[in-house]
Amino acid sequence: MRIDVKLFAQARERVGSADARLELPVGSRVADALASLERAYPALAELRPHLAVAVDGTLARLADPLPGDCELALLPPVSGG
Amino acid sequence: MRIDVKLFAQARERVGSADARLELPVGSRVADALASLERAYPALAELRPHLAVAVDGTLARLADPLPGDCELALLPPVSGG
Amino acid sequence: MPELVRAPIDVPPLLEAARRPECGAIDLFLGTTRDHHEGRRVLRLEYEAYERMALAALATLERTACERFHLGHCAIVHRLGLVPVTEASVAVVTSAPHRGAAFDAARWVMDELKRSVPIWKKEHFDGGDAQWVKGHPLPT
Amino acid sequence: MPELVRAPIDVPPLLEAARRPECGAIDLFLGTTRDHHEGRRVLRLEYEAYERMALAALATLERTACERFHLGHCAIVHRLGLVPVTEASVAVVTSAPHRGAAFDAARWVMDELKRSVPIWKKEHFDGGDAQWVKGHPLPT
Repeated sequence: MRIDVKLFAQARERVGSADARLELPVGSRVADALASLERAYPALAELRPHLAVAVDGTLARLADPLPGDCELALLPPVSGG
Repeated sequence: MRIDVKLFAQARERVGSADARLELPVGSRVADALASLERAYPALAELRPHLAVAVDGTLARLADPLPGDCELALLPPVSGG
Repeated sequence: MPELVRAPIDVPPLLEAARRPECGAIDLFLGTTRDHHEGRRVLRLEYEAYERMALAALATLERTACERFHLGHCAIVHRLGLVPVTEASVAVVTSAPHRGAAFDAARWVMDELKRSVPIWKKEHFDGGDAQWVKGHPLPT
Repeated sequence: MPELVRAPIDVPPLLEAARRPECGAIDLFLGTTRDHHEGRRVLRLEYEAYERMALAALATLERTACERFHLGHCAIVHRLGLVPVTEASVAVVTSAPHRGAAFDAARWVMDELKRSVPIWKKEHFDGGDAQWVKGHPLPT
């Protein structure tokens, strides 16, 4: 399935792009997407403990299954206001 | 001495005017001015326990001597805002 | 410097005057005429002031708020005369390095203003009658 | 409805939209760019957002604030992109029957916004360097 990855703030800068694309086998979980991203972009590793993940606009956990083709966002600690 | 009286809110309405004038002997106190006003305008009596008094723009007590010609204001309980 | 005005309060210049490079928080409070009070329908409010004393008391409030809450700026405007429903009778603006102080100061100014400034409010009801709000006695 | 904008926040329409006959209190909070942070000179802030999720989170904040504080109105606008010193990055406006609720709600919205909305702030310093503000981790 096709994962459309959105990157923000420090995650965007470390990857050098606001978008990335992953192809993952059916049944993959959020953790698999993160591992795959980290292999492609090792600079994300340091940020990993601080990242939250949203799938199709909703916060998700590492163990959550991906619903098929979806949008997965990497969200560093927030600082609006 | 000449006392220029300023009346506000309920005090103004009971007297029927925003201004009044008193002539008092030298040495008169705030309490004398109030008593004199109450004789001239009996409708003020009911309000008297709720009134504060300012002399030349500063809050004064009943026992304070009047400083000579001055402005004396009758101030009902306040309700700005 | 505080102001007493007899027309609708002009808010944008108040916010403009509150801009401070060293501050990160501006709070603006507006007290507006509400259409009801204690179960009765209110058509408008009417305010009067002992102007010289009210201006002095408001200036003291601005200065004290600045010292007490370490504000960069504080300004108070009160409207006098008739104030229709939804229009503002009072505006308080505060500017502070952080938001806690801006909020605390605006609230404190409003509490003090209602207690200590010689301004009076009359409610005009839809029956055609009117009454002065009970209010807070000034210290004697 | 909340808004994300890329130009200076236009405040007067926000106040206009907050007018409610049944309300007597409007509070407007503006978070502005301050010229210093932790001892360093700040030239400007830069904001980015995960827009679809930020708009949903801000809409939830508006709705929750209205229910929790019995507001007549609540609106949030956040600016994105570069925000120079003294300009507002965020505006929160609340309208309530009484002032306590208007103040409490605006403060609550700001606290929650900083904790739970996917918006990020970068500080640009006068040395030419820049850094993302440490921030609050979202729940995982």
